[in-house]
Amino acid sequence: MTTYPQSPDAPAKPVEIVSRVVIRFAGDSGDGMQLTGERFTAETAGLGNDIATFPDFPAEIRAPAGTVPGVSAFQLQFADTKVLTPGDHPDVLVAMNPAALKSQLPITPRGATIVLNTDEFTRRNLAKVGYERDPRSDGTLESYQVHEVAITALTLGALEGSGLGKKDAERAKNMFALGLMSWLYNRPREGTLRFIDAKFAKKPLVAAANVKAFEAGWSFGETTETFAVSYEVAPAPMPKGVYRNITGNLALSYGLVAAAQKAGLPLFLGSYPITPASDILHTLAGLKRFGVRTFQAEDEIAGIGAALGASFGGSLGLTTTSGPGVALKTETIGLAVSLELPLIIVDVQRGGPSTGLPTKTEQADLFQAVLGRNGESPVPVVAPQSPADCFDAAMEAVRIAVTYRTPVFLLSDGYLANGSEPWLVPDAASLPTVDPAFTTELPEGGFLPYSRDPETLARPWAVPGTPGLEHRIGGLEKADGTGNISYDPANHDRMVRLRAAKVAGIARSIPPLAVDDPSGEADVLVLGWGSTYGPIAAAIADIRSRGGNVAQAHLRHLAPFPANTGEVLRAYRTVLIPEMNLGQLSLLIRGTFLVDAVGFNQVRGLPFTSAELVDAIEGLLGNGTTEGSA
Amino acid sequence: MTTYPQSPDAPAKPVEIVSRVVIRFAGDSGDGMQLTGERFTAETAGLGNDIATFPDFPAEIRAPAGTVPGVSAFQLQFADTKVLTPGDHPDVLVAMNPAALKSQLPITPRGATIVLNTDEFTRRNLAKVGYERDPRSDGTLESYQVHEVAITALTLGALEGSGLGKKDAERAKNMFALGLMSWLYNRPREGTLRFIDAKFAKKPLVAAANVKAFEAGWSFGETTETFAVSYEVAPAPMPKGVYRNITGNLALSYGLVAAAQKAGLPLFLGSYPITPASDILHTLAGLKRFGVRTFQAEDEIAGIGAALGASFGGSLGLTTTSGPGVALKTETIGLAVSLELPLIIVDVQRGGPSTGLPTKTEQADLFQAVLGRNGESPVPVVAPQSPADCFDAAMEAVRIAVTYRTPVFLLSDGYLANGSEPWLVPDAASLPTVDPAFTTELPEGGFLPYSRDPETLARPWAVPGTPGLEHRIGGLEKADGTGNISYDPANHDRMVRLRAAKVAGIARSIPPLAVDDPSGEADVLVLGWGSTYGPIAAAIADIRSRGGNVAQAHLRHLAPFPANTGEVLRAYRTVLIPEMNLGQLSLLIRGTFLVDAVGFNQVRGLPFTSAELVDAIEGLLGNGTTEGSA
Amino acid sequence: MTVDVALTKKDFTSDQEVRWCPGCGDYAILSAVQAFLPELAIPREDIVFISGIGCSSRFPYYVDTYGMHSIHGRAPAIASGLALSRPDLKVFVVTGDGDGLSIGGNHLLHALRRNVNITILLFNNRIYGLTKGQYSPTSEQGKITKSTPMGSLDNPFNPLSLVLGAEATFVARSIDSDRKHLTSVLREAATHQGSSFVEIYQNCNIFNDGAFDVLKDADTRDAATIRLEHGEPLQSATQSVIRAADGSLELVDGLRDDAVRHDAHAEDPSYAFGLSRLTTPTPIGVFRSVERPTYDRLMAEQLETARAAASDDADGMLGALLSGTDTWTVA
Amino acid sequence: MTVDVALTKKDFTSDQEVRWCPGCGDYAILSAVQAFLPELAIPREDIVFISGIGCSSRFPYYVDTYGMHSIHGRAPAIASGLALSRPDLKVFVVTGDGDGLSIGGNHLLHALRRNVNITILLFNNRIYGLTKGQYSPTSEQGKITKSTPMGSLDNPFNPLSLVLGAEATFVARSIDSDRKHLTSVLREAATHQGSSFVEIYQNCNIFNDGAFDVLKDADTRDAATIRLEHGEPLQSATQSVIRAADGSLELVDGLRDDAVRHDAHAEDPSYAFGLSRLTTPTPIGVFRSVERPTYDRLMAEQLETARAAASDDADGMLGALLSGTDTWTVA
Ligand SMILES: Cc1ncc(C[n+]2csc(CCOP(=O)(O)OP(=O)(O)O)c2C)c(N)n1
Ligand SMILES: Cc1ncc(C[n+]2csc(CCOP(=O)(O)OP(=O)(O)O)c2C)c(N)n1
Ligand code: SF4
Ligand code: SF4
Ligand SMILES: [Mg+2]
Ligand SMILES: [Mg+2]
Repeated sequence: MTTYPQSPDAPAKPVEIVSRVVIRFAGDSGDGMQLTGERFTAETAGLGNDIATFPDFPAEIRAPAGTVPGVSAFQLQFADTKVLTPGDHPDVLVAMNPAALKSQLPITPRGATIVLNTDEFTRRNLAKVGYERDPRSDGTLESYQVHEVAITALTLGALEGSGLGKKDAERAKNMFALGLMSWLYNRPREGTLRFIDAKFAKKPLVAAANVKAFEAGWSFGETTETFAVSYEVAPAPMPKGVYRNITGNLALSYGLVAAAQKAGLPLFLGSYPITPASDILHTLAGLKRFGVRTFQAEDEIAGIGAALGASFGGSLGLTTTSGPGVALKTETIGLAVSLELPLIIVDVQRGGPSTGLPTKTEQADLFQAVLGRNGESPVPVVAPQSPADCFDAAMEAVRIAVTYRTPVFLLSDGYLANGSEPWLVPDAASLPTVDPAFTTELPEGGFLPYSRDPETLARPWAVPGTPGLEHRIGGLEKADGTGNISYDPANHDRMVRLRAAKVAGIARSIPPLAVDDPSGEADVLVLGWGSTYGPIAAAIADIRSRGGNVAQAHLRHLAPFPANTGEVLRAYRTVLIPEMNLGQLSLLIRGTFLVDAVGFNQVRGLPFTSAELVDAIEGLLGNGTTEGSA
Repeated sequence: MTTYPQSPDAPAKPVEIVSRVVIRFAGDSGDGMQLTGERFTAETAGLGNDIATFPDFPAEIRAPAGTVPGVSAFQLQFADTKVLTPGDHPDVLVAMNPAALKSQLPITPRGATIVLNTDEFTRRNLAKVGYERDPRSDGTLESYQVHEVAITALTLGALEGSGLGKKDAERAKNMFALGLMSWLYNRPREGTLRFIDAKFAKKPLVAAANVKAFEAGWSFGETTETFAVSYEVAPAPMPKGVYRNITGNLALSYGLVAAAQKAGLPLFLGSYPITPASDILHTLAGLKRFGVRTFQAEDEIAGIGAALGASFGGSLGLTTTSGPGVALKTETIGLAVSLELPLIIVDVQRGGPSTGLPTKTEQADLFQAVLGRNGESPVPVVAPQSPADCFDAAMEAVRIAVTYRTPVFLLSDGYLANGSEPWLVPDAASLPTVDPAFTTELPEGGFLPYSRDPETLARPWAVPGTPGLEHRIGGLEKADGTGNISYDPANHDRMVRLRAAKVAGIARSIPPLAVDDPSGEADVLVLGWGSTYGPIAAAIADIRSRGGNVAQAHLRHLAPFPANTGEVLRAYRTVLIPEMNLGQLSLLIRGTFLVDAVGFNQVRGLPFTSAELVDAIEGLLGNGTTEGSA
Repeated sequence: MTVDVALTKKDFTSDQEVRWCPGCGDYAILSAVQAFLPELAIPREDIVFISGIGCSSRFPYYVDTYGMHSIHGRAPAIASGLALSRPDLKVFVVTGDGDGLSIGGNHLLHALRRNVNITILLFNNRIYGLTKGQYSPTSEQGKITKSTPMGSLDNPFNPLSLVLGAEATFVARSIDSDRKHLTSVLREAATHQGSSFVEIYQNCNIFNDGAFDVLKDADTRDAATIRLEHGEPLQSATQSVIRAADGSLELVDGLRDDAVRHDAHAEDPSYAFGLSRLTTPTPIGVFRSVERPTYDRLMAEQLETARAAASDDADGMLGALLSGTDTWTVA
Repeated sequence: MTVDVALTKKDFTSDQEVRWCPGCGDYAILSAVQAFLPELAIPREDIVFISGIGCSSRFPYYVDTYGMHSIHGRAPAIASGLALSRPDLKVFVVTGDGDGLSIGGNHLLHALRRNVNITILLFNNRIYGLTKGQYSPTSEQGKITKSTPMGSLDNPFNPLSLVLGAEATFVARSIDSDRKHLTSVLREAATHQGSSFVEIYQNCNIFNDGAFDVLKDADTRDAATIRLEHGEPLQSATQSVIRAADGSLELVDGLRDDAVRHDAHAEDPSYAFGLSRLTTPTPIGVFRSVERPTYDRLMAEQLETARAAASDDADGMLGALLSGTDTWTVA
């Protein structure tokens, strides 16, 4: 940390420069912690720090106040260098009540700063979460830097005469906390003040109260003696351009809208709400000006059915869901495979099996996406690796679906969906396009709905309304070429292989699997997919910073794999596959390439910490260096 | 062939003894070929031959008369030695019309005997199937032994004065054909005569006509000069006991009824009709006297839901379907995994993807059964290897489900379902039992619905109606022990691993994978699963009969694999896995055991012929002998 | 969406061999539909038939328009997506009593309540034909079938009561063999704005032969049916329907002057519902036909409103969306 | 199935923390049900609550009987299997407007037509609570929610019309906050033989607050509701329902002598259907309650018949089955 001299109009207290900070806001579900975290993120993003965020909230709408299951948390990491994860553990914990303290303490490392709302530490509230004694005084917090702040009382004090009742006034206490943290980290205030004005435009009293609470928090930091210094985090070096902060669900929605527009196809979403995918429906429902149609169906089956019907009609059919919803869509995905029509199936994975852990993240739908259908039913699978990457992954999914006339899985997860990071906003005009290449004229020799493009093996897409190309398609096996029903054994074998070859052939259109192995001397390769990218990269950066050599590769395409995958894997002594499941990619990789990949598996509903991954990787490196010495 | 002297009351014509015969009856869907085949099978079984049958019919109820898609066929092989398949190709083809001839000729080897119903070879009928010239006279049948019989006319003639109209009389022509073939192979007549009487008990005119037609066919063989000799196939040496002929669907139904009775559990079937599984519903619906409840639900989801509800109530819940139905049941199977209740899911596989080839066989639902669910959702999978073996496989599925409190897949297929073979009827009293071990008393220390048996990891099964054990279960993640909702990360990881360990632990209760390798010198192992057993065993027998060495192993358990599987596989230079899919077991075996198994794959909707398998295996043996010489 | 050159039945006959059992009622319906389609004066390419699975659901293969033979029960959902995204098309759904009322019941009812612009033809043979004869949700209680050797236990649905309970705007019934009646019902159904539902009694001569004979046989049919005509009295050949004191519809002998006059356009579905409860004699014709905004029109309007407020510069609009309101620049 | 020791509300309160939002209408329903259950005089172990997914579907966790929190929409199917295989149990289904009418609509309607012996409580808050506020099949058209920022397009279901169209034998409606009324409806529903369906208007104070305020507020509720009592006139505090000339139910001002008298036992569902179309004022109470053989009883009878004809020697019977009639012996 560097203390640097104050500029004249700088705050009265000294400012320390720090490189990276992890803050965790935790409080009751009703305390507005998500909003607080999001606002702090927005302020921080505007400063040019790199950031990653991780909202962590319960499945209940409002679990009983003051209980551990009712705690809602928001964690973010920001830094003056690349940020790959929201941080393993908070440097600063803001705990709005005893439940928040109790639930978050296990993940808060000794030495961390804890800001407590002391007003909530009543005997009753303590008892509610099983604190027999007050943790503030029984030694529990001994090794932490604790700041006890009467946040509720101070908020109420600030709002006296605001015209709000006590209950309403109290609700502004998250703004007090935000103000305090904004001061502590020297965040700009204007954005938040503007945000409050906009949000409560119709309730000026509330708006004014929130502003006052925010300012009271700020002043509290500046004036009281609780905090001796404040901190600053310099901007991170980032490529030039215009940035915004974006969550995975939003980036994914925008990627689909952009891809559809670039393909000249109207987007049609048939969906049924389910956590953590619902926000995609909500976002797209607000984008009718882009010609996006959203249809909240009676269930998942109708959702995908409607999307498939729309694809038949020449729209880009899309359906969004999570694991249990995919289960229901299975039969219709099989139909789409047989019909060979473009269709995007977004699966925002959550904890399973069954209803499982609806608000937690997991990667355990990979088998379902790649293999989970009756019959030989190949479907390409694409996965984003970070919240902002959801945009590119969505565009890639659309490219494949439209080019190859096939349903495509886009496998996101709860961590990507709600997490956020800065995104270099692309130039709309230069986004890639994909040509739907509708058949519009009767070809010479007649129209064959199941003829194939020699390069892609894609069949023609001729939509109702096109004169002369009237045809019927269905889920019974079709004769090669004509598409008429055929029970011929040889034809069935041919069609099964053609469909498989078409999907396998997509590998020719995707970039080879890239390996990050700067030293060229690594003998361990860490292979990941999906949202584990950040933690893996952070772990590897950490290991390399201490002189270790380890290579990283990350799969965007889970089916088919990039053409060089086997080659890449075989170049390393050991392949480690960390997954938030019991080893699904591992089985596919082992089975496909006969490589003795080792899994590192956790199914905790939480992203990996990079520290866990460092341990796992170093364990293998250790093996490497002691090779032959056993 | 041996001609042996006639006994005094034997037919006038010489009788030749043959060892094995493959007959194929083929005609219009309305011609009653299935019935004909079944009757011939019954007569043949009674003679003590070993038999295997293969009905092969179209998806339509009655496809247009006289067309190729409308042809319905029934093939059987019978012999004086072990019969493993219905035969690759017919020795005798009975073709009731030009469509039957046209469609079956490609699979009928030169030199075979063909019995034609010449009455149907009209110009119009020939044209309908695209015969420009009459195949009887244009040389097409040159290399066959053709018997032209005016079956229709002869039948009508025999029934003159029977009181039946022409149309009804004509319908008896399949009995003429049956009579003729019964004479030709010296089958006993009594069974068929009794059968006809029973079947048409309410229509004596029709019964009499059918008997007459049958006898006319018999006499025709005996008296006309068309057939110079008749044949006899001696009984096959078989273990002592009482035998019956049985189809896979029937054996499977009986296995479930027997297992339920032996477990003291009422069987509850929740099902929705679908080919080729519907007959199980039909059979069980007729077994109410065994306390079997059958519920034809509104769809597959309700079918399995009702079954699961019944399991919750202490019945043995069962649902029966085919691939598209499994797709719909996926979500509920996940719930059953989470609830840890016994449940049997029968999947009679058919050609896919999607609606596919409803009446054809395939093995392409293996991925779906083993891996096709959201989340980590392990389900044991058991597969029968022959029609009669469906009985034992069903009993085994019930044992696992009840012992381990888990849904279990029973993976049959269309070939097993409708095919038949002789079955040594087991003694009902000595069938194995399984103890549901209901918890009926409040255990000391309270009832923990998610406590576990230390050996099996099974949880208690305490059913409504048991005082003091009231509890609630559901699809959200449960706390280890109590079963209360838990969002705790460590608990989730523990529960996911517990469920996986429970299913993996089933391997301890199943026999090791047995290898048939009489010489002990084979270096190629053929590994199969499900209905490919017969063709593989036939192929291997053939190879061995010619001095080749090849080992065979067949998996009854697809999840978990027997404990010694890896060891077995690694003992062979080459492992060949023939499957009626694109390599599903192959991927699982390769991924699990890192063995470079080679697939032999066909997706033709038909069982393998043993000749194809011989080629495939010998190709590998060849490699073996030329090893090092390349 | 109108054509100059008059089309004929032949134009709507595809080159696929029809594969129903000889004598199946589906043939008559197919023929009636093919003969009726030219009347609509809609080009073939603008017509789509979507079906589920079942004997009836083979229908689309035989009509030379666009078509999809989808999966069991899902045709209304698929058709909804098509009709919503392509309001320029004329979309038909063909389904069976199993396909449409058993596995697909929910989709059917939701499509009807939404009033999506599709014409639904439900071939009711009171049996599962394609799977060879199990009872269906319209089979009479006690029916002996393959899956119910001691008789079925289920009380059947009355399809028309069911769809009326689901807010259907157009509800009708006809019979496979009565080409003239069927055609007139098809005409009204196909030109109705919104969802129309037509139950067509269809004979399955293999598994449920003669189910509707009393409505077809020359000697019984006139007494067994009430032919619904808007404004005309509710009467069979021998009986009349009058309004009982308690408000219910009552069947009385004779052709009476006080017979209730049919009102297909009653806003309140209660009247049509009451009518749907009459079974012997069986009313055939249009039970209900009322106007309500269609889902696809409402959706199109929202899109238009949203687009009207939007810019013409597609990339500009997309750029603005991607940037959002909270950006910063790294220079 | 009756108990000696009287049970109390406390006996039906499980040890699980209730996790609805403070102020949610579900609390009142839970409390009313728990208080009512002792009345049934059925031991706790013979009672089962089965639910789907939704806020409402958390219900079983809180009632100290057997219970299952299943998956979205499937509770009626699961409960059917349980009730059919265990006619000795009292089975309740708890569902929501999304769970029961959207994804689970088909199962609900089929259970009702079959008349399986289950008591279905549908908590209608006209919104998806658990997924945080999308519109549901009972949301009014034009509703602005997270998934319909420009207003929903769907015409809602009328749940009671829908279930009446599906042949339901018991149909009622009540309100979360009216403990007395709710209890009386629960009583009739729970003792009905066969499927009973109760729609309970439930306030979601987070996503659809006040949806039923007019039926609850002391100053509006009497005029806004018609309390149904068998044999009593159909009247709100200020209006009466009379039979119009065309047979329909008509609302008129004042408490009139010619008000229609409620007949909950009318065989023909047309009367109850007509009643279900009245929305302002809103009828609450039992719309329809008629007897029809229950599915589980019919099933049990078939089993008994079949067993009566069978032998007592279980192994002997099984042996005969396995052998069939066509055996041969290899000696
Ligand atoms: C998911 C699924 N379940 C079951 C089936 C089997 N199946 C095909 S059609 C059918 C019922 C047909 O009855 P209906 O809809 O009345 O049509 P019909 O054949 O009588 O015209 C069934 C159960 C299937 N194809 N797919
Ligand atoms: C298969 C599946 N689809 C979707 C969901 C998400 N989901 C859970 S509850 C619910 C709707 C809840 O609405 P409602 O039934 O009205 O219950 P409420 O929460 O309002 O009581 C949805 C869409 C799910 N859990 N499972
Ligand atoms: S089974 Fe019945 S419905 Fe199907 S084609 Fe044959 S006659 Fe028609
Ligand atoms: S979201 Fe609504 S229905 Fe759900 S618990 Fe909260 S108030 Fe109740
Ligand atoms: Mg039918
Ligand atoms: Mg609701």
